[in-house]
Order: sequence, then C-alpha cells, then structure tokens
Amino acid sequence: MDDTLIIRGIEFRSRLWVGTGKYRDFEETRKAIEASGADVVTVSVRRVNIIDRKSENLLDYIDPKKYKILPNTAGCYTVEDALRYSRLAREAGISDLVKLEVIGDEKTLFPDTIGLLKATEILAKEGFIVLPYTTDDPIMAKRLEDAGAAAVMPLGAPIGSGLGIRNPYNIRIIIETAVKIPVVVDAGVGTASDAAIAMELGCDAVLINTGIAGAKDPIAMAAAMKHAVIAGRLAYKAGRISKKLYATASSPLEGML
Amino acid sequence: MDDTLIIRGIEFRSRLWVGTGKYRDFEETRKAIEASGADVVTVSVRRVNIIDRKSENLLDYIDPKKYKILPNTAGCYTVEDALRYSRLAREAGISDLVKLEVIGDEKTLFPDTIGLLKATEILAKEGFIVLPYTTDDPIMAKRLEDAGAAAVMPLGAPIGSGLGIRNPYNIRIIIETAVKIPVVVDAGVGTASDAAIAMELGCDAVLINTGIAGAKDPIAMAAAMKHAVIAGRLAYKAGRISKKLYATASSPLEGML
Amino acid sequence: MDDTLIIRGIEFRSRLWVGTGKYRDFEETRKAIEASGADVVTVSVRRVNIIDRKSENLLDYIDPKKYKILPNTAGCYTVEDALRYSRLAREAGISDLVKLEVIGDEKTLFPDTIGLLKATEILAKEGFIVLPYTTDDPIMAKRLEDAGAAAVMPLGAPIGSGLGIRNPYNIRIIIETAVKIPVVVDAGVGTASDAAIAMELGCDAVLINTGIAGAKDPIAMAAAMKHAVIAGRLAYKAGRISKKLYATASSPLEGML
Amino acid sequence: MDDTLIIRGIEFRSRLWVGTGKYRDFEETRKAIEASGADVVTVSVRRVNIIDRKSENLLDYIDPKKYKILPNTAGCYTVEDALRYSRLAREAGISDLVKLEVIGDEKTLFPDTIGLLKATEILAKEGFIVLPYTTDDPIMAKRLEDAGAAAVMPLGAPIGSGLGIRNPYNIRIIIETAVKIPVVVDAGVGTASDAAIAMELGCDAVLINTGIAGAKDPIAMAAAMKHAVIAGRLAYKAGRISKKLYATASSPLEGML
Amino acid sequence: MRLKINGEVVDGISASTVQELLDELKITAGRVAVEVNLSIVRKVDFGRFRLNEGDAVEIVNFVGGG
Amino acid sequence: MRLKINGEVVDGISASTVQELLDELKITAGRVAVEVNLSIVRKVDFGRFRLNEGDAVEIVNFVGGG
Amino acid sequence: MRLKINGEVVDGISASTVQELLDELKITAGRVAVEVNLSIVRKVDFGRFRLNEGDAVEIVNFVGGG
Amino acid sequence: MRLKINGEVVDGISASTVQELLDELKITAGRVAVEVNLSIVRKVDFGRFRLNEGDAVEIVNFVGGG
Repeated sequence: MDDTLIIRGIEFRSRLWVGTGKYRDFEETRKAIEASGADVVTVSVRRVNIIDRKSENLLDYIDPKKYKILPNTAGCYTVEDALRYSRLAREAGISDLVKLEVIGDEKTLFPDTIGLLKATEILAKEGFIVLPYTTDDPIMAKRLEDAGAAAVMPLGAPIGSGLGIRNPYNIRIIIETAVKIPVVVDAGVGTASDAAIAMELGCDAVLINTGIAGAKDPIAMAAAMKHAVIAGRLAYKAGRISKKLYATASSPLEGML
Repeated sequence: MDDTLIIRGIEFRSRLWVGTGKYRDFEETRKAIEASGADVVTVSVRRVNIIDRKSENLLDYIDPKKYKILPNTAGCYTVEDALRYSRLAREAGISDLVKLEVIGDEKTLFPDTIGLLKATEILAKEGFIVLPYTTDDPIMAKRLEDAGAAAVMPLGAPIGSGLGIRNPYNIRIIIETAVKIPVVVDAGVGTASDAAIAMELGCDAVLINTGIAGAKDPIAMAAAMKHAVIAGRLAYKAGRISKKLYATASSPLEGML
Repeated sequence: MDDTLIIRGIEFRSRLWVGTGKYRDFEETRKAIEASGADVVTVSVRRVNIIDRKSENLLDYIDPKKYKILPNTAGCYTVEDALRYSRLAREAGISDLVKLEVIGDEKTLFPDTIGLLKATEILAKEGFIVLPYTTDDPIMAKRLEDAGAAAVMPLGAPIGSGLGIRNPYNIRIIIETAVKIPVVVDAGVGTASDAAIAMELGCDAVLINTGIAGAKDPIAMAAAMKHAVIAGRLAYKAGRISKKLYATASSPLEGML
Repeated sequence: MDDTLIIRGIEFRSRLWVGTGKYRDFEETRKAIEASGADVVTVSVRRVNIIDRKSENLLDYIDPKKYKILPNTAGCYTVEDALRYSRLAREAGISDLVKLEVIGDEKTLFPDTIGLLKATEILAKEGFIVLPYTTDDPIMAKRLEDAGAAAVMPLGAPIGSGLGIRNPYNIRIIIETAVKIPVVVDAGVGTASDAAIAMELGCDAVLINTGIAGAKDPIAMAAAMKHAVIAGRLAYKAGRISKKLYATASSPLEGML
Repeated sequence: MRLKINGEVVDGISASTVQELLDELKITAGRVAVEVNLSIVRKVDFGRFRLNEGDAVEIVNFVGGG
Repeated sequence: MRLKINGEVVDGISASTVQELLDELKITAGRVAVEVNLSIVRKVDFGRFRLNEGDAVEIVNFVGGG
Repeated sequence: MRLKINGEVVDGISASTVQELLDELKITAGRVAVEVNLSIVRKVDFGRFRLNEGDAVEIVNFVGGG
Repeated sequence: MRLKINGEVVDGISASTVQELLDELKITAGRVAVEVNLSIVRKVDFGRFRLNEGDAVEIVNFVGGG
C-alpha cells in the first residue's frame, strides 16, 4: 500500500518526526536523526553568538536538502513573540512550515490555546503552513483547523515528561470526528510503545525529542522509535483483533488422539 | 551490539515467535510467517486424516530447514496427555523443543501449574528442551526453572483475548528476580504496542498467534509485530527517560530575543 | 477535623453534588438525592409547558430551602445563549450561582473554552458566582480563575460516558499548581471508585448525574457515591502509603518458632 | 437489601477485614480497627516474651468477644510450619478460622501455591475453616475450593506494595467462573479507591493492613477504607452505567428557548 | 390580545400585565422567570409590566438537568 | 487384517509392518509419528515393526497451532 | 529442672506441670498455646501434663499481624 | 558606528549595510535572518539595506530544539 503522509502538498517519507534539542553534541544529533529515519527535524530560532564565532552550526550536520527543517516557536509566551519568531524562521529557512507554540506557563509548558488560535489565524493568512502545538481538546483542534492550521499537534503529555499518551480517548475523538487535517502527536512520548500506541490510535505522525535525546543511548532509542512508529502504523492499518475477557484456542481440537 | 537470544545452545535470529493456527489457508500462513521475520513457529500434533489424503501438509509451506518447529501440547488437560503429545512431537519432528501446555480449563485456557510442573520435570529428564506455558506467578516460574525448564512462557492475558500484558508488574518481577532462564511472553498480545511493552519489560521474546492470524490483514499485522518486537527490544536496551509529572523544555532558553 | 467546603462564603455540607436529569420520575429524583446526601443539586432552565399545566414541578420534590439549587446552561452553544439562560436562571431562582456551560459540539459535549471564558468574565462582572464546566487544561483553568470564576469544573470524561477520570495527571496539575479556587470534577464519573479517585487527587467536590440516574438502581448508586466521596476525601487527607514493586511484610518476623 | 457475608455459617457484619501489624502501638491499633468498622481482625502467632512479662497483650485492646480473631500463618515457608502455626493458633484462640499463608519467597511474599494446596487439604480435613492467601490464578482458586477452602484470598498486588488490584481481569474471572466460595482480596490495597475497585469487581470482602497502618493518619485511612468498601459494594449491587467513548446529555433539549 | 408565548402564537389573551398573564395561565409566579421581547422582567415588576399586542413572552422554570 | 487406525476401525489391511501400512495409506513416513497400542514406534523401526490383528495404531503429524 | 522454653535454655524451673510453669512465668493460660517437644498440649491438660528435664516447651500467643 | 547587536551594544562597527555587517562579523548570510529595529530585512535586501547609528540589529539562526 502507498501510505505517504502529505500536508499541503508536501510529501513526508517518515511518520516519525524528531527534535534536535538536548543532545550532547551535533554529531550525536546527526547520528540519532539518521537512526530515526525521520525526514522532518524541528529546530529553534535563536540569536547568533556574535562574540564566539568558532561554534559550529546545527545545519552543518543536518543537510536542509535532505531533511525538512521545521522551526518551532518554543519559548514564546505571547502571540507577538510567536509571530516574530515565525517570521524570522521563515526568513532564515527555506520553507513556510512552522511548528507554532504559544506557551501558557513554564511548569507545564502547556499551550495557551487562545493565543495559539490567534497566532494560527494570522500566520495562516500570511501563507505559513502552520502546525500548532495544542492540547488534546477536540473542540480547540477544530477551531485551529477552521483558523487555517495545516495539521494539529496535540500533546500526549507534558513536554519531556515521558508519560506517553495520557488521554488516548481525546486523541481518538480528535482523529475520528473533530478534524479532517492530519493529527501529529507532539510531546510526552517516553518509549517505543508510547509511539506505537499513538500510531495505533490513528495519528498521522509522531514528533519526539526528549524521549530520544534523553535516553541513555539516544541512537538506539532513535532506532527503537523508528520501528515503533512503523509498527503502530501497520497495526492501525491491519485492524487488530477485538478484546475478550475469556480465551479462544489458537490450536485446533479436531484430530486429537 | 550482538543481541542474539540463545536457549540451550540454540540461536534465535528473531525475538518474535509465531503460531500457525487460525489462518485462512497455508499460503496465508506462509506469507504471515515470512512477513513476521520469525524463525520459530509453533505447531500442534494431530491425527493424520487417513480418509482424505489429498489435503496438503503444513510443512509443505514451512521449511523445517529454514524454521525452528516448536510443537505445543495444546488441548492437553492431563500430565499423561502432555507427555504423550510431547513424545509423539519429538518423534514426528527433528528437535527436542516442546512448548509444554497443561491446560486447567476451557474457559480461560489457563495452565494447570501443578500438572505443568510435574510434566516439566519428567520431560526435562527425558532430554526435552521444555518451554512451559505458565501463569505470571514468579514463584511458579522459579519452580519450573528448578524442574529443568529451558525458558518460561508466562501468559500476558488469556490465549486469544488480545488484552495485552495484563500484569506487567509480575512479568517484571519474574525477569528481575525470579528466574535466570529466558522469559518469553506467550498469549494475550493483541496489537503492536502490546508486543513492544512486553519487550520493554525485558522479556527475551514474544510468541504471537491469534494477534496476527485474527487481524483483518494478517500479513500487515505480522510485519507490525516484527517491528514492534525490534522496537521494544531496542528501547529496553537504550534505557528510557524517567517519568515526570511536569514538563522540561526540549528547546533552549539561551539566545532568545 | 472541620473540612467544610466554602465557595464565596457559601458553606457546602457535602462534597458530592448531584444532577437531576434522566430520572424516571420526580419521586426517584427525590429519593436519589436524599440517598446521596448532597446539598447541591443542578437544574436546567426550560420553558414552562403552557398547554398542559397539570404536570408537577421539580421544586415540589426538592425544597430550595433544604438544597442549594445550581442552575446550569446546558444546551447553550453560544456566549449569548449562555448569558441569557444564566440571567433567567438567576431571576427564576434565589441565588447567584450558575454552572456555566458553553458547549462546543453535540458529539462530545465538550466546552467551547473560548466562549466559556468570555461568558465567565461577563457574568462574574454581573455578580454571578460562576462555576464554569471546562476541559482539564490547566492553562484554561487559570484563565477562568483570572476571569472571575468562583471555582472550576474540569471534566473527567465526556458527559454521560462513564469513563471516569481519563487524565488524572491534568487534574492533579490543576489542583497543585494552576489555580487557587476550588476544583470540582464534573462529568465522566461512572461508578464509586471513579468518584473516590477524583477526591484522592485532591478535588474539592464531584458533580454526578448520569452515573447515578443511569444506574440500574439509582438510589443504591447514590448511596455508593456518597460513601465513595467521603472515602476519597478521607484517603486524600490521611496520606496514602507509597507504591512499591516488591513486598513488605505486615506481620513481624520476631518471635517465630 | 440484606447483604450479610456468611462463610461456613459465620456471619460477617463488615466486608472490610483488617490486619493488626505495623501500628505504632496497641492504642492506635484499637482506634484504627474501631474506625474501620471491621469485625474480623487478623493476628499472628508468636512466642510469648518470657523474659519481659510487663509487655501488654494485643487482646487487651481487641476484645475477642467483639471481634472475630483470624490468625494467619505469615512467615511460614513450608507446609509443615504452616500446619504447626495453624494448630497452635487454634489452640490459643477460640475458633477454627485460619488465614493460611505458605510463602514462596521473601522479596515478593507471593504464596507457594503448591504447598498452599497441600496445607489447605490437610487443615480442611482437620476441621479448620481455611482461608488461603493465594495468587490471582483462577485455576489454583478452583483447586483450593476443591481441597476444602472456605474462601479464597487472592492477592491484588504484593503485600505492602500499595499497587492496588494489578489484574482486575483475573479477579473477575475467579469470581465469575472459577469458584463458588467467597472471594476476599488480600494484599495490595493502597488507598480507598483500590478497595472500592475490588468490591466493584464483585469481591465478597477486602483485607487490608499496611494500607491503613502505613498511612500518615491510620485512623482517618481506616475510616476511608470503611466507606470505600461500602461504596464499592453498593456500586456493584446498583449496576453501573456502561462506558461510552462519546457523550450523552444529562439535561433535556426539549423546552429550550 | 395575541401574544407569542414560549414560541407559540396564542390568541384571545385578556391579561394586560405579566402577572395577569401568569394568573390566566395558572402559573405560580414564585418559581418562574419571564422575558418579554428578549429582556427580563423582574418579579417585582410583574404587576405593573404591561403587555402589548404581539409581544414575545418567554416563561421558564427549572427542570431536571445535570 | 483389522486395525484401529486413528480411532477408526479399518478392515482388510494387507500391510504387515508399520512401513507397509504407511505405504498402503499413502502417507509419507518422513513427517509422521506412529504409536501402536500406546507405545511409540521409532521411525527407524517402521520397517521391522510387525502389526497384529486388532492393534490400535495412531498416526500423527503437525498441523497449525499456537 | 532445666527446660528449653521458646528456644532459650532455662535452669531452676520448679514447676512440674505446664500449668505450674505458666504460673511460674506469670503467663495467663487463657490466651496462650503450649507445645512440648513439638506436640500441642491442650489447655484442659495443662494441669496434668508433666514436664521432664530437658523438655522443649513453646509458649505462643497472638501478636499484631496482617 | 555604534549598533545594538543581539542585545549587546557594539562600538566601532565600520559596516554600513547589513551584508557588510555580516561579513564584518564573519557570519554566513545564507543561514541567518536579520531584523533591524523590529522589522525583518529580506535576504535579497542585505546588500542595500543601510544601517544607521544606534540601530537595534537582531541576527538569528537555527539551533537544536524540539
């Protein structure tokens, strides 16, 4: 089966998207991304260090021709900041993609959905391909779709928490009934099975950063996540057996001695 | 890393083991096994149909030179039957491997652990490589190890139920402290994430039949399980991040405008 | 210990609040409320039937002197409707209390948080004691507090779903760090343990309607919920033991033969 | 409804049974038992301190006329020890009741079910009312019933772990299909909702020690458990609503403006 | 007089105030709220609030709800 | 000769050894196991193991199982 | 007389029966069970059950347990 | 010339355009975005966009983020 994810005409080879934060160094970042098989990598927009110019650049390690660079607006707590970072990102980069974050508070890093909705509307009008990081609220997901979001990125759990998909029910509702645009689970995935579960729910992709970068062996975990996303997607398509409280034999009774 | 599973000197290429029951036909069985990447396939011992000889044989589709044939004693409710089927299986087959089942009742198909322990002891003495299908009771797992089992196969949930690993705590205890022999989760795996979870717990392998054969698309589900087992194993080795209730940013604060 | 819940100076005898919808008749409603021990009952505002005047009135069965009547704005999909129903409710009733609902869609009956926030702000200014029915989003809970809500009523699961507290993590975050006002879980409670879990998380009260009215024996379930809320509250105050994977003996080793 | 639990003709006022281990002192034990409303209290058999005779006796605080004393065989790792302690207990006490424990190892304190079955058979023949502490294996529960057990006491989780009912599926199977004798969940209950869940599954009673004695405020937790058991039992009898992924309104649409 | 009451057109109303209307409809004033042409009429004003031909009157009370 | 094969009574068997019986039934010896009167007959002994009137013969092979 | 009581060797015991021993040790008979050389002594027999030099006596009662 | 670059006041800048500034700071134009007094300067305009005394210049690029 051809099972390519397409968002606004952009084809995505992999349904695993990865972040580039928190790695020991650029070399580890490069290896982890390679092991993950991802073709989308998120980045942040920050000031160039004008004092110390020796420091290498992330893009020396991630070839923008090979990977889709997805800038985020992490750290933005206001609509204005989110707009400013998005516009700078577009200028610094080569595409209109932006993973839009308008953060509500520093303890949870949950989105401020009201600001998020405003920023989505404005950026969508400016021609951005807006991928908003939002809660698992189906109503808000629909609002973001109506505001012009190209996909929604509901959180599975707080960023970096590793708690997995805390509320699979809401994610299912978002996918089944709330929106028609792609759904990419962002944040919370702590290990392979979390990623598989997200895909089994019918998500179109999963974005992982800390779950990989924070593992004891990030390269191995990147490979684990790659397989987990493939596994979850295949299982979703294959149609799992239904659950039963009691047993059903898998071996025949016929022909017993 | 070399990560080959070895039981009594036998090397296993794959940590996914598959059953051969409940498929539409032998051709589907063959394709599913191939897609699963498994090198162990379980079979049952049953009477040859002496009336209708046309009927093809399972082994026309599964080359015993390519796959490790693991006969089970499914359907046996007494120690005597389990011994009889095991001995016939060894004679019909080419190895001393047996997946030993002594069933306690037809509703749950849970093992009768007392009979299981007796049969394990006897067959181990007869030179069988005994892989008993047991409960997730750590004490019983240890007893089986002492009785000569080559590995233990605790159930995740009732056979064919698709409930997954109902009690990961017990499975973890079996692996961490109860036994030194390999632990292969048998029964209950309903979808890819279940298999991944089993491996993340530290299981050495997973045996799946209904979860694959009963899926709408068994071939696709077989592939899903293949990736899930690899993913879970890699994640277990990689060392996942710890869980936290609150968030930790994956993007840096430094260098913000 | 005195453990009375107080909202805007109003004392609540019970931490179980109950709805009055979906009962077979007013007599069953009365008995269930009595069995529940609740002193808050929610009601809806609807047109008087001017054609058939015989039909009795709910308040013939629930004495407003004995119970706190909490009108809701169920069925309102716009800010305007929510305001209109709230004002009519205040006029028909005797207090400024309103359980504010601005519904987002009919499948989930999830709140439209943006409309909810607007309506909360307006009604709070008009002197209402606003108790908004909201999602389990901690950021939104804080926004509602800032807009003048007297308490927040996050949903445990969709109204009438009986799925319990789907995301205890978010509820905990709301209680621990997001808001200072009381937190009353509304919607989703399907059985006694769900109510106990809500209270063990530290909620100040629980509102239940379908979980009681939809039970085979509503009166018995009302009593069950009464005990469950007391149990959960006491357990929260008592400070539970921490969880451990392994065992600790409860009987002494000293003095054994 | 009359809902008295009767085991071998003995009537039990309460479905909460409590242990007497791990309390700060006898006075706290007495108060906790009183707050729990239990009429069954478990005790252990240990050597009298012949050197220091001042030390008070537990039974100075728990009147055997008021409470049913249920001696356990905690700490016994062999059939012989379990028999010896049981017989001493009967001699020291006033009844034939014994909570039979044959422990398998010190890390998990899980039962050695094979020894347990042997001891149950012997003691039942000697006229004991045997209540064996066992695993949640339905087959073993049936075996114990056949061996003469008056009730089975499957563990919810390791003793003192506070993990709750780890495998509600097995407990349900034991109650629904495995045995006809009463089922009393023993071990694992950490907080009120755990006890409620056990009762909602259809258990006849719950035995708790560490969950109460280990709480910061044991007296309050004892009261919590009392209400939780009543709540869970009532909810089980009342018949809960079924679970649904989507919502159903609890307020009427008819009569809206 | 013709009024629109709770969405229904009703003819031959003789009442000239809200209070009279409630009496005519045998509705106890105590437990209802009344809206005339989308604005609420205070209970204290029921007696003096005059109704005009074609007024849209809403009379609501509390029913079971969650 | 009359034998009980896999639970069925079969008359007119001409085979006098297990091997001949398998041939007569067109069963490939390679993949089956044979039990005569509850005791297993080794593959190597198929040729010389003589069958007697009324023997209970079980011929089994592998089928799909989990 | 020397006895082994609850694992401890105790000298100079003057008691000659279980009951006397309990009295000597100031233990209320009502709430204990007694074992002499691994066999239980019934409460009713405390008075007539004679103790001999070197007997292993176990005296147990109930303590807090779960 | 004195500019405020990335929040730092920097003196003695000789560059008169954005492009010259990047060259002076040895920054590859390709991968950065530049903002002068809160408005973005298009890459194509780097060469002709003149800097004035006291301008607040922000030069950003991509770093690792999630």
